Amino acid sequence: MTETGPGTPEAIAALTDALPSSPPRSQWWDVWAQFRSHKGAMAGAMVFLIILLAVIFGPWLWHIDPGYIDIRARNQGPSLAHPFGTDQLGRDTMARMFAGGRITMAVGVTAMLLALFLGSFIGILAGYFRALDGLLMRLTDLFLALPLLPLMLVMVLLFRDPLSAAFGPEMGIFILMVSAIGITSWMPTARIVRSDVLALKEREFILAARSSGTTNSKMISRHILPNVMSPIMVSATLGIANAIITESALSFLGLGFPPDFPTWGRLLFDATDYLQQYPERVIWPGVAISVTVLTVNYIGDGLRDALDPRIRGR
Amino acid sequence: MLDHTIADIRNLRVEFQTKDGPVVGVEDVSFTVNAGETVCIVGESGSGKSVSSLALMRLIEYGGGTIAGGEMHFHPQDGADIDLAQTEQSLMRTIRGNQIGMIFQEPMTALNPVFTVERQLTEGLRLHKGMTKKQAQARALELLRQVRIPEPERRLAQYPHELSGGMRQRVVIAMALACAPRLLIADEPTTALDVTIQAEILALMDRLKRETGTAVMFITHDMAVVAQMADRVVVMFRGNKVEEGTVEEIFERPQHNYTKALLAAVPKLGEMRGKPLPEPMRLLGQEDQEIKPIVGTDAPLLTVKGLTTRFAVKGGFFRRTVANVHAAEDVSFTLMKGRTLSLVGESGCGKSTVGRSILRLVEPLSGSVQVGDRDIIGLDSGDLRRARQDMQMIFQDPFASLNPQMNLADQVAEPMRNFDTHRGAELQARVEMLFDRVELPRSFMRRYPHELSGGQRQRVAIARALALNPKLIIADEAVSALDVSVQAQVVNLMMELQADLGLSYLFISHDMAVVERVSHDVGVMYLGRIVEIGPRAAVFENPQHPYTKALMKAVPIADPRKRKSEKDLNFKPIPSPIHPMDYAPEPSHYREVSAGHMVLTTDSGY
Amino acid sequence: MLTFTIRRLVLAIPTLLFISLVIFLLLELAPGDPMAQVPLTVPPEVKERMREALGLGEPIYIRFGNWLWQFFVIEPMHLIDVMFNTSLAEGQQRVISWQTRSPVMDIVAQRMPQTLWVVGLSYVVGVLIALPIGIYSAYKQYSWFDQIGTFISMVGFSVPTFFTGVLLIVVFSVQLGWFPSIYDTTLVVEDWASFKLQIRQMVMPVFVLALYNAAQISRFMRASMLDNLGQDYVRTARAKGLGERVVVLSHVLRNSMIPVVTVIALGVPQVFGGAIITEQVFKVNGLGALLINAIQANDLPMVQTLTFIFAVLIVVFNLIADVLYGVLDPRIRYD
Amino acid sequence: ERGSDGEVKIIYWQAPSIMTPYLSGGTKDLEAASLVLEPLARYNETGAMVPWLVDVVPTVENGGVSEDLTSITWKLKEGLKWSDGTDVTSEDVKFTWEYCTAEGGGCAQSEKFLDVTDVETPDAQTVVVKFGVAKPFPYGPFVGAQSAILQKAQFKDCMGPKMPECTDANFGPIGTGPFVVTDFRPNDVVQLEANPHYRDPAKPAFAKVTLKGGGDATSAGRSVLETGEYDYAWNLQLAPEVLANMEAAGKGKIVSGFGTLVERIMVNMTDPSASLGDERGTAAHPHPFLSDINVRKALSMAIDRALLTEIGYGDAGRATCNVLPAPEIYASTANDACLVQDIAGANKLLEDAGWIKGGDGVRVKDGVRLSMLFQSSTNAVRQDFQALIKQWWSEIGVETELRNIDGSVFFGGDPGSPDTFQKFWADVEMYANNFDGTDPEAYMANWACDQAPRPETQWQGNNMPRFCSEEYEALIAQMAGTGDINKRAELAKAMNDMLMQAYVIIPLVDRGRVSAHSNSLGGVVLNTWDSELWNAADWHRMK
Ligand SMILES: Nc1ncnc2c1ncn2[C@@H]1O[C@H](COP(=O)(O)OP(=O)(O)OP(=O)(O)O)[C@@H](O)[C@H]1O
Ligand SMILES: Nc1ncnc2c1ncn2[C@@H]1O[C@H](COP(=O)(O)OP(=O)(O)OP(=O)(O)O)[C@@H](O)[C@H]1O
Ligand SMILES: [Mg+2]
Ligand SMILES: [Mg+2]
Repeated sequence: MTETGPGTPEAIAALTDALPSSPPRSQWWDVWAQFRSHKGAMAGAMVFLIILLAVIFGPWLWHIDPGYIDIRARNQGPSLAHPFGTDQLGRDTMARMFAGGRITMAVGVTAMLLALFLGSFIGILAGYFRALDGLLMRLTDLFLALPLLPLMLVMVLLFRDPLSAAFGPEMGIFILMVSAIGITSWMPTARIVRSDVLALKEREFILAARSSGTTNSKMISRHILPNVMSPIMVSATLGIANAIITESALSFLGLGFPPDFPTWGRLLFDATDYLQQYPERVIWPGVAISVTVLTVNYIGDGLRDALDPRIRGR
Repeated sequence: MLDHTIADIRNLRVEFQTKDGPVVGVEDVSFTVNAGETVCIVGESGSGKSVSSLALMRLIEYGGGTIAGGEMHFHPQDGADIDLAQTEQSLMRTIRGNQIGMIFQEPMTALNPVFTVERQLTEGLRLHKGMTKKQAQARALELLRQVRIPEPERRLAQYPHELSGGMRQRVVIAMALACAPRLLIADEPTTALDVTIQAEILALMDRLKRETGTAVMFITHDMAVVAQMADRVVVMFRGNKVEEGTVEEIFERPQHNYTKALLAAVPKLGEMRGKPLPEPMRLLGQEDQEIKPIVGTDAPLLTVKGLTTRFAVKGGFFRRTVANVHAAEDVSFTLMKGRTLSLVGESGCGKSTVGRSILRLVEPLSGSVQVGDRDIIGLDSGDLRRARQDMQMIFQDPFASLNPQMNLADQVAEPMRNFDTHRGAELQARVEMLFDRVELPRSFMRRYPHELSGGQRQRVAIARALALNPKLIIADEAVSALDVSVQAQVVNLMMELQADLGLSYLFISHDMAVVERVSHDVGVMYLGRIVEIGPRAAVFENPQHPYTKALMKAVPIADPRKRKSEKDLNFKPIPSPIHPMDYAPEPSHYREVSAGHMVLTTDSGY
Repeated sequence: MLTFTIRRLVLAIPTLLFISLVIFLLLELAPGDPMAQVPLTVPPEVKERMREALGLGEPIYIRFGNWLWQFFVIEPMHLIDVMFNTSLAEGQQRVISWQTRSPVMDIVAQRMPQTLWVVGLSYVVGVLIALPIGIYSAYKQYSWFDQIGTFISMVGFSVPTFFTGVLLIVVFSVQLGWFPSIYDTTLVVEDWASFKLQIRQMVMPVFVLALYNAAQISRFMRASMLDNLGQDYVRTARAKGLGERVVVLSHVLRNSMIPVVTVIALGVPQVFGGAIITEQVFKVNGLGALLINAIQANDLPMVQTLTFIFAVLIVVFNLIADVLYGVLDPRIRYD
Repeated sequence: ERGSDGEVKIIYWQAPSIMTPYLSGGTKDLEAASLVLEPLARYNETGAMVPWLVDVVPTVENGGVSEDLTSITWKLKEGLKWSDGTDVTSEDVKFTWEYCTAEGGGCAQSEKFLDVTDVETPDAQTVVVKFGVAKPFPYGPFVGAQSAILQKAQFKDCMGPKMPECTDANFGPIGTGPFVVTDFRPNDVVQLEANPHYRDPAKPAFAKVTLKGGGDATSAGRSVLETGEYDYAWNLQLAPEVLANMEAAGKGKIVSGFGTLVERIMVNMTDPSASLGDERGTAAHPHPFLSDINVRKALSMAIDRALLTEIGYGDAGRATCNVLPAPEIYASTANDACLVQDIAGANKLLEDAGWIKGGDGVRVKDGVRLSMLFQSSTNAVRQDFQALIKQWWSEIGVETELRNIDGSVFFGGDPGSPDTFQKFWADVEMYANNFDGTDPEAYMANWACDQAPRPETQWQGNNMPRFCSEEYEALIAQMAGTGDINKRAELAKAMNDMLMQAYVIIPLVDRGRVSAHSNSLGGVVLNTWDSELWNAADWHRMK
């Protein structure tokens, strides 16, 4: 055996781990720092914020009532009085874009959140509890197989009146729409989350948590959920676009908001008939929808990177 | 031995572009490798060993690195001189795999999971040597024979996941050897493997070097392996070469402090000969260390009787159980308060299964487990959860057993939150105390697992295991994946805690030197059964069972003068633990050799 | 693998029966009436009589039972009759559409060709363009190609097809006159000229749908490639001296396809029923248009049969996805 | 010359699903069938009856109709042949009656044969239709596109419950019309070729007809007017400016004509509030404020019908103040004051009636707010109308919530659905209706008390406003017994005026039919009283 000489500071240093130079930071600060460094995500977040502010505060700055019909001012192009022009009844397009944006954004975001919640919930339950797996996956098949339109008709039939009575007509329809879209679009999320949870369950830290007496509910909230955020993020991106488009289709079929309620999808649909005469009319809602979806996509990309501590550490 | 330089690396510098600016992976490294010679590169984790070898292959560019300076001369034959630092990638392609072969650090993931062994083996041959499919197949078969894979014809058609870890590693080696390279780079090829397979592979590489004159660059941090293999040794530290010399020089006259510290941290089998009780290691730089044997008590804490655990193999139309994996078969032992019982054995022999069955993380088929006066097997899920307060587990893999998304304070606090033993400030205080206890700075509490080195992570896992003041800790390969220097610290810490708190450990490991250091008693497992059990001194100094003897022989010794020759090693492939449903194994019968030293007399399959 | 497949198929039967029952109850509950398109001038009593003639008066379980019997027993017998010139189903009541009073399956068979030509082909085209885009975007992550690809696919995903379709018609049919705006389902491809016609009328609907499909699949492909490009075996492949093309297109692609194949397979059933708007815009009148038409006319047997067929497709493609998964990934073995 | 002009392509944005008028009464199906099946007599573009498979239309004057109005005798043309070459006989005519009235069959046109007790066939050319009661208007059976003649040989095994099973016959009926079906794809496309046995050897000019269905009105119009892919597009209910723009492309022409279709608002006279439970929307509870005629009148006065017409229909509509706007002799002029919008007058009327504007601009009286739910079916023009009307009503202090419902539900009549137009669980609703042919008797009888939809009738019935007046009942009874055409016209006008002056129906627009044909298609005569394709035999390619 080798004789060891007296220790020097360097030798000791070799045995303790080198301290990292940067000071420790809180998790959210880290997430934010990583997010900030993602150019696309930052740009996306900025634009999204601008859109959000515009639809929230726009109506306060732009006083024209979106429902006001000025029949003499029909079909006008952009002008000072109507920066985005007017529609076939002389309603101000800019005011309608603001008002429509509020509803579209509210529906898009809420329905997406609902779908995410349902999808993650069912996906996690199915993945985590073996006994529930078969049942829940068949349920997913069932929902995938359900025809959307009759389902919506039934929902309207059963719930419109009670909801309107409870929350007032507009809120009632809003709840109905959001739940309808949410209920019919959670399935892909559930599938993806489930397969991730199945893989995650085999990981050793889950076993470690179990051995230290973690209960199932704590296990899911502390260990499973944070680790399946990445697929949930992707679903969020695709979900918001899906919600916006479904909403417009439903409104058009008369299953959604009252007809004088503008939404972006509806504005786009209505404008499609006038594509040749007044092409600018499709541009506003079309661009608004695309830009919103794009920004959400970039935000999702950024968040996904930022929420992953391994990437964050790099 | 040909004295012809194959590779000559001068002042290599490698940088990585990261978001926080350039990071230096290797600062300044120079060394040469000669034909027919094995150069071992050792050093702490993160010192730039892998980066150097990747730079030599010019694969570092694909990982985001750049060769920022230095020269890498490669002489495939006399006279030829290529500076690899400047070569075009297109020319590199004709060198990689052809004249330089590489065995990667992680054998489990180095193979493409979706292609057959044949396809992966012949790819390079057909590309570089222009062989036809038939010729390449013949050569592949020959290679597999060379690396001593049983039934090579069958292996060719198999996929990587159908092979055991040792076989996979041998396939990787065969791949690296396929085109008979002039230089073979082996990056920690055996770290993840257990001793028997490691010994086989080391023997194989040594033979190849001797027979073909290939130059070998062998990267490792295991000093015992270095002692076995090396002709010359290069010691690296923080991106620099700090020392170079022949293997005897390095082991006998280390110059640099780091080298000395490294050697001091290596546990050596046989060090404890004559000492019946375990004691902590003496570490360099910790002069005030008090080395005291740990006595323990004679009161039984954990009594396991006839523990049997099987995993069902399902199949058929209705997913019925068609066969069973007999992972643990009639296992019995007793662990006393304040003492350590080690379980050793080959990979897959059922060590982890025994550990997990005790905690009922897998449900045992039969047998009894008594902790204190509680019968674990009979508990319902609520009582079981409460019973786990007394017994905690440290898992095999520190990387895997921490939640990557949770900060460390929360992970350590989790068991206490689960049982609501402490709250608020009290909880905070206890977490801080635990961090102090395992010698982690308190600033680490807000960190995430990926921000820690492997050793630090293992200490977090230990802190978590201690949080509830358990009586029993099951340490499943708690130190196997660690760097020697870190390993020594962790081992000492565990023993210190045992001395202070009177903990009992069930210590699961395949590293015989560490086991010798820490245990009071040792059980040797083979194919789900304990083949030999008894006081550590008795089992190590007087092994009775043939498997125990083979195992002891396979352990490499960190002394270049005590090399093992290939003919000492005599391995049999492990028989399958899978048996049909109607297979009824015999119960285990033991013969007492000396006080408490038992040897299995039933047929164990060895 | 075979037993796995059979087992799954056997298990699928109760699932499908349950699904069909739920669909049936849902349709029962949904408002609407097969007489909705009859002009208001026809008096209510007459409508009532027409309704009765459709069998609407029977209790619900009898109607469901009838449907089951007709769909699972008589329709297959009829198929055998057609194929082998037998007369097993002679005189038996088949599933009859309320709207057209003709056997539902005949109409479904009639709609198949255009559905496959347009919707099926667009899916194939979508996949074929999505894969290279996904692969290249991942290989050159954050390059301009990747950025533009991301941009186009997100726009392609977010702009509804009712708009892109009309836009294409206005530009290419009205302004340029290159392609017809209305799909001719009666066109028989028998020579070069009719083949050219067929191609011309397919270009726009296929493009619109392919863009939408490609957008989604390319995102998945890119993500999967990114995951695999960082794996160790890629380095091993490079260390063997393999060229980049072989490394990416053979080693990485095969692995990356594993999750993507699932996505692609699971997308197929949705494609059959989900191209409703595009079919309407170009008047392709495939299965999607058939379904929406039937729903609007409250043609329960038709809706029930179609949705059930889609449910079967969903279950079958689920299974195909699993089987393909097993084929591509040797680690997964179902037995 | 027959078959010399090649192919004509027609597009119907609602695709035909069946080729007989007896199984589906949908307009699209009737019109498609009219290319093949023909009635004994039909209406021309002016609404006059013209002989078709007969030489003269029987009347009392020419002795064809018996004095007591209980029988009518038709004499088939000589030498009429089915498209399979066999002769058309009176047996076929008689069979058609039997077919439609057979037990257990859901014949859509059985109304046409109401009160027919027997059809006699004294000889192969002669058909005598016997009625059980005196029929002042005996032209129900075998007249118009709804009541075309079927071939007995083809349909004799398809009676009663077997009606739907004869798919081949239902999809490819043998007829006397100018064309024969060669390929029928339900809800997609119908292909026909010239009938080789058509009675006029020079007709039809076209050898082939393709009738494509599906899509929407916009794209149908585009395919005729802008791309020129099709020759004829049916029912282009589009915003006038969109149509004008399409026509400007120069590939085709828009044709329009007026019938009896009136877009109207129905006013609910009963209380639809949900709190009433089972009695919701029944005569037991009068509407809280719409039962006040001043309110109803004010609602009507506030509407600018001319503007609605201009925006929604352009030249294809005219503002109207009558629910019965045509034919000429039935059209009243007594209500034309409504053509001018009078917001101020409406405000004054409400003010005088005690409806006072509250702080939010909505009028209130005795705690009742003028707040309404306004429902209609889903249709771009209707939604524009709703928006406009909502604004006008808000100007007179009436608050309106809008709702649009999918047509299949709204018109579906499902008693389980709260959204049908019959149930009318709203305060006002808007839709369009018309009547078959030219006789308004049945139409005006829609507003009889017992026609009110209510739970006992499973919510069926045509009296949506639940209007009920003894006086009106008396007029209905009187009309049923009157044979003289002028007398009948007076009665009809009186009924119309009574409804109008009670303001239970607020007529808006007399809607014309708009269709388009390509410049090269000749012979198109738009007919709103019968099938649009009624004279397809005369269509030809212009050189
Ligand atoms: N892709 C990379 N990007 C940034 N830094 C890297 C990258 N790869 C390696 N490094 C850094 O280069 C240094 C040398 O790493 P290397 O992998 O060579 O260590 P090693 O000596 O092989 O350690 P081990 O024994 O753990 O394998 C480390 O500090 C590491 O953080
Ligand atoms: N969940 C499981 N299902 C089926 N077989 C299993 C399972 N876990 C372990 N096995 C099998 O049981 C046997 C014993 O495994 P175990 O993990 O206990 O080995 P070990 O001694 O801990 O090996 P190592 O040194 O590699 O950790 C092996 O053959 C293994 O394949
Ligand atoms: Mg390394
Ligand atoms: Mg283990």
